[in-house]
Amino acid sequence: MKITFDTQTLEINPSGDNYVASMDGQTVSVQVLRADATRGRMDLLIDGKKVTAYVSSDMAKRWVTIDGQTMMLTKTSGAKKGVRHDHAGGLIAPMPGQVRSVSVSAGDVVKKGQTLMTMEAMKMEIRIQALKDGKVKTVHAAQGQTVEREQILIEMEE
Amino acid sequence: MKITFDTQTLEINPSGDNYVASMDGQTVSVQVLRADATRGRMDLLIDGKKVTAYVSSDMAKRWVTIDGQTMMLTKTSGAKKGVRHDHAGGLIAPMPGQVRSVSVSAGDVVKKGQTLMTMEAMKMEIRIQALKDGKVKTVHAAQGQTVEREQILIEMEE
Amino acid sequence: MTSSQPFTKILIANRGEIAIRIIRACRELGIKTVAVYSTADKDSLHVQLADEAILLGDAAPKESYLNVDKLIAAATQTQADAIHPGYGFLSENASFAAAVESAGLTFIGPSADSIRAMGDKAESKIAMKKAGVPTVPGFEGLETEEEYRKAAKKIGYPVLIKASAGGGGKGMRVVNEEGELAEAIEGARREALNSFGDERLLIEKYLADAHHIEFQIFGDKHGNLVHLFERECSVQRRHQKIIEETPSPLLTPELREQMGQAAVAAAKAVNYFNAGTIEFIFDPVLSTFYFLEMNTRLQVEHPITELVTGIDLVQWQIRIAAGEKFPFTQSDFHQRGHAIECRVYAEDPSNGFLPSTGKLLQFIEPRGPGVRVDSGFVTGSDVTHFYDPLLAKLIVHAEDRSAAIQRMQIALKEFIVHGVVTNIDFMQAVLAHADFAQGKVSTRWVERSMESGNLAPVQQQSAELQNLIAAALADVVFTGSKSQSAVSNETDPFNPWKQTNNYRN
Amino acid sequence: MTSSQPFTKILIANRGEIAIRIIRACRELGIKTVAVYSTADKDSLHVQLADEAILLGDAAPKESYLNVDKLIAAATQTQADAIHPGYGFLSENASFAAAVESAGLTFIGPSADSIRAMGDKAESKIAMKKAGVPTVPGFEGLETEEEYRKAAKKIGYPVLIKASAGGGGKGMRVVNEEGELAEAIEGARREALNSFGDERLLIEKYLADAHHIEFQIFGDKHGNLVHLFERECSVQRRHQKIIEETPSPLLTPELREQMGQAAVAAAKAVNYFNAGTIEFIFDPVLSTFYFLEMNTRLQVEHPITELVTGIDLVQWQIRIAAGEKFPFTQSDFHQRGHAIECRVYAEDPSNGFLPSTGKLLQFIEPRGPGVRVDSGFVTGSDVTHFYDPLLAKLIVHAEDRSAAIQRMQIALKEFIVHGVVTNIDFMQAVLAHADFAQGKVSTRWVERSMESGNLAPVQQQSAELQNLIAAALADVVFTGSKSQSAVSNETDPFNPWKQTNNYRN
Repeated sequence: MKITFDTQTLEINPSGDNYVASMDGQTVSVQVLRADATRGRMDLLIDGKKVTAYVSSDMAKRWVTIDGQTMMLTKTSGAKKGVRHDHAGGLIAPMPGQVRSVSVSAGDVVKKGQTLMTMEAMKMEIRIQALKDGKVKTVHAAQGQTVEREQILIEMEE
Repeated sequence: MKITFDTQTLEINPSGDNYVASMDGQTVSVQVLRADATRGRMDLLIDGKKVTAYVSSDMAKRWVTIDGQTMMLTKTSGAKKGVRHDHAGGLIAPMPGQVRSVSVSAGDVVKKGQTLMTMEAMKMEIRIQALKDGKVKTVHAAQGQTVEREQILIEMEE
Repeated sequence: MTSSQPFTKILIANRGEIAIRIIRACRELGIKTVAVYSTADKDSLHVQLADEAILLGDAAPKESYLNVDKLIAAATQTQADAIHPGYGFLSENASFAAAVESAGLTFIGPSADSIRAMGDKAESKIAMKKAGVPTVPGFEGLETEEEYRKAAKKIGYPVLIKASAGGGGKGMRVVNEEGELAEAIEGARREALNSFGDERLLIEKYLADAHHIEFQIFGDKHGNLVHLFERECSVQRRHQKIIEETPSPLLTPELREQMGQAAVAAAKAVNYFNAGTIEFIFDPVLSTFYFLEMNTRLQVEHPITELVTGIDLVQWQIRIAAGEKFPFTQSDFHQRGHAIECRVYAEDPSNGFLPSTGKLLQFIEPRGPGVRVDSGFVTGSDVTHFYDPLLAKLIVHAEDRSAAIQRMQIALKEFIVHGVVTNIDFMQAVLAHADFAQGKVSTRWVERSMESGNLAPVQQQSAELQNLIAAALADVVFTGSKSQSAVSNETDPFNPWKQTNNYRN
Repeated sequence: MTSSQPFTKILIANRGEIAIRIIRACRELGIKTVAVYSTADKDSLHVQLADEAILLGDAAPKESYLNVDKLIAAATQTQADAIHPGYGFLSENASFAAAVESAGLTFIGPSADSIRAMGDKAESKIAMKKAGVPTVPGFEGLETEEEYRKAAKKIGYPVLIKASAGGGGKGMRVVNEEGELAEAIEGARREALNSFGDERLLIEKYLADAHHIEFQIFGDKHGNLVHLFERECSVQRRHQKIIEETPSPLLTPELREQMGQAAVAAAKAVNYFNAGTIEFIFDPVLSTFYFLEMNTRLQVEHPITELVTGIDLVQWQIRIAAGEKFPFTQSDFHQRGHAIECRVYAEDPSNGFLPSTGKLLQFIEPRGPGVRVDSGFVTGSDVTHFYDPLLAKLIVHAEDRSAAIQRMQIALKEFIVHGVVTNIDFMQAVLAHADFAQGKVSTRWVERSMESGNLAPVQQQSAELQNLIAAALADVVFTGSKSQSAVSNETDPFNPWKQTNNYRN
């Protein structure tokens, strides 16, 4: 099996009772010493060294912890099409939370730095401000609405 | 549904979202506040009082802990037929463990108090002694064999 | 310890780990507990653990945990005889304390008068000066710009302008030179008026590289009052504490004695009883200290004090509230060993420490000798955006500071949280830093270290490949298992993946 | 604490909770660990937690944990530089200690000579008398029945005959009057010869209502040696400890001082270093104490000493073994608060405390401030009949004895073990008993209380119906869930059930 990871590809193949993993020309042997599904815990022998990994997953993400370091892998194909994870065309939520107030409507002309919306999460308040002068195209979130991180809040005209 | 319990019978019937339980003419209302299968944990409201129960089960037993008190329920129909849980016809293992030595064979005449077998478990040694004078009918366990609690070790002639 | 029961039943006007901490204390004292909860918390741990639980209302705090009327109605309905406010929410609200007492219940905390006296920054500062407690050089009650200009000159720049009724950094401005003064006063006034409905300000010397050192105090209703030594709380981000420890690596026995006496004097000046904390600003260069404010409640970081002094603060809060006499005097207390607390927050250090929410796919707490975890979550719990981001307090106690740091580093490694991003990796980086080892971390250290890239990630070179192998094998090895059931629903489980930015990377 | 690393890698010649305790200590000291295991333990927790694990052989201890050659081979193979023996198994085996040192490794414990000197009951008693340590009135080295008769008369009946090479109650006889003497000597000799290959006996005064009070001692290789106060270990069944506590409710400061000095003298008499324990018999009526024996290793109940003194005994064992100097003197140590340990055994109090085995369907450890659990099991672990029945040590620390008892009672309530029968209910009954509250429990108390029915179960009247309702509803509520999957395979889940006898009933 193959996993594409950013620009690299990891290949893992069974080899007897064990596995062989290779990436970037580096090849290592991998043995599963034991696996406890309830705790999401695996003891692996990677290249002769014992490695304990905790792995969890939901639909779009894998969480892996090894030696206290947690890495999150996001399934790119699982992300919604059309939702760009940048600020190019609009303003996205920097955190999950609730929209506390909306100060603009579609068609409003705004100035760079103007507060368009405020969000709140975990006792913290965040202002969503215009990145440059422009005109509001669409407002995607209303007061009181719960939004996810990276959800588009406001689209600006190009 | 009905549960026969020793000589008593508990009856539990749904009543709306809740249940009604009765035993010995006593009737109580039961509400399941929440249940966490992973931990085997239930919060119940029994007769208006909150009760937290931990319940586990294997094929033949239920373990129930309420307020620090653990009760074990054995499914009598699940027990092997013919295995009597007393010392009437023979000698049974008082604990799970391993047979360390066997001193008699079928046909041997033994005296009350004579050591017929020794068992070991968890660093503890136990002697299986004749309960009365008599003759050994069958020896059911050999040296080194692992036995369960209440397993018949030696049968005596009647 | 007497075994008489101070109360029959206590309502806990809080949630999360502190509600659970209070439930445990009550249980050991033989007192029944009433939890309160919002719709968002209906299956949370504090609801499960209490003897009774009352739904207050919607998730928004003003509909639930901040609603005085509903709380008092819940206490009356369940026949509780006292209310413990925990920290946050209504714990420092004098009107709530007064309302509780008016309803014939006992408020487990100081008197409403003490709370009120310490609630206003300007008034409390005046009271402290009167009591001989050192305060930051500055002035209160000024009005005209000219008055401020003179005051600032006298104090010497940089100066700090802050709202008298303030808190949480609102209505606060650092002024580096006279040219910035007018605008700063204007801005602070506007913010203070908006946030607190009170535009009064005060001006004082700004201490840039200060440490935050606080003293726990504890008193009964019979006039006995002691301090329980200090807590060093300088590792902060956005004025919020992340790591606390005691003893402070900066204090000499002489300074500790002086500051302890000042803390006791401060508390006595407002006739304080129950648990409270005197916060000081400490200047490590001059070894001077100034009263900053008093927290008139139990503190998040109280466990480190419990560990080095050996007393149970929450149990004593309850007993003192019931009128019991505190049987110890100052000389009964000694610091033993070293304790550190790390606050595990659901927040993303690589995203400006902003909150992270979600369902906890794994929540495995570390264990072992000298390790204590005060938490309000288990695997499967939801972390919502409604309340504060504290998932757990990881607390260690060891023989000395270096042993405590080692213990904490191991414990953080063993703390597994999947489902929300946490600051665990970030705290590892802080603990591994030379500045922390040397006790040199001031309150602005985190901010400056993040800016300068001075906080090196604690990471192994081989981690990346190992992580990927583990992620891939988990799909094979755990297939069909309950905790991984989502995986088997995917038609294309392996391709492609992207490593989400994290603090480490 | 210096941060130099005493060893690079340690092999732990043990299993279960103590192996895990040692792994944790090593981890905090930056030392790699090697676990060893038998086939029965291949997935047990100590194997999972160590950096490396070596299979020794079959489940039988002599093929695995008692096999000196295999252990030393495993240490050599993994390039470990020291071996920690834990307790039990080879920990008090002088030949093992010698073999470890001969192999060029460090034995983490006392010298083989010290172990040997304390291993023989008669010889150690002679050595103790010489060192001025009080011993039970009696005689060693007698041969003829006539000599024993004279000795017994001089001592006064009842007397105790015991094997010189003995331990664990083997080769031991209580003699109440002269008529029983001859047979007792004969029987004890035969048992001693069979068990230890050594028929030598000793005779001494039998103390019927004595307490078992032991002193922790700790010394380095440079001649520094201190005691770390006492542990009261009188709650026993079959000569096995169940509940231990410190301080002892019986000792006055003067007695503590005297016994501590005697313990130090006893250890110094055999040039002792590392951790050890001097066991005393204490007569509460006369307030006299006598040396009983020395345990030349870490004790199961060491955590309660760690909690009241604030030091980490296992870490110090390792550092001392590496030659480090113990930096403390006697006056540095003080007892703070009160600690209790309850040993959770897989054994059935209603079946003569005989072992219980099986798979752990649930193993939920209690938590909270002041609660420590040292355990070697998790849900899903198998409890086999091969090794000792200790599932976990539940340890609490609180301000004073009554608070510690309350904390332990709550913690025991929260300890959920399903799948094997445990002594948890039984320990609840002991803790709730007036004799325990008054510190009146002698070593024969459990036995006598069980006989007289004096140990009342801690049970609620309504428990039975509640239990049945919960059992029945679990089948409905959890149906289809993984942890209860066995249920859904049953065609007849409800009918009929029988309550298995338990201690409570």
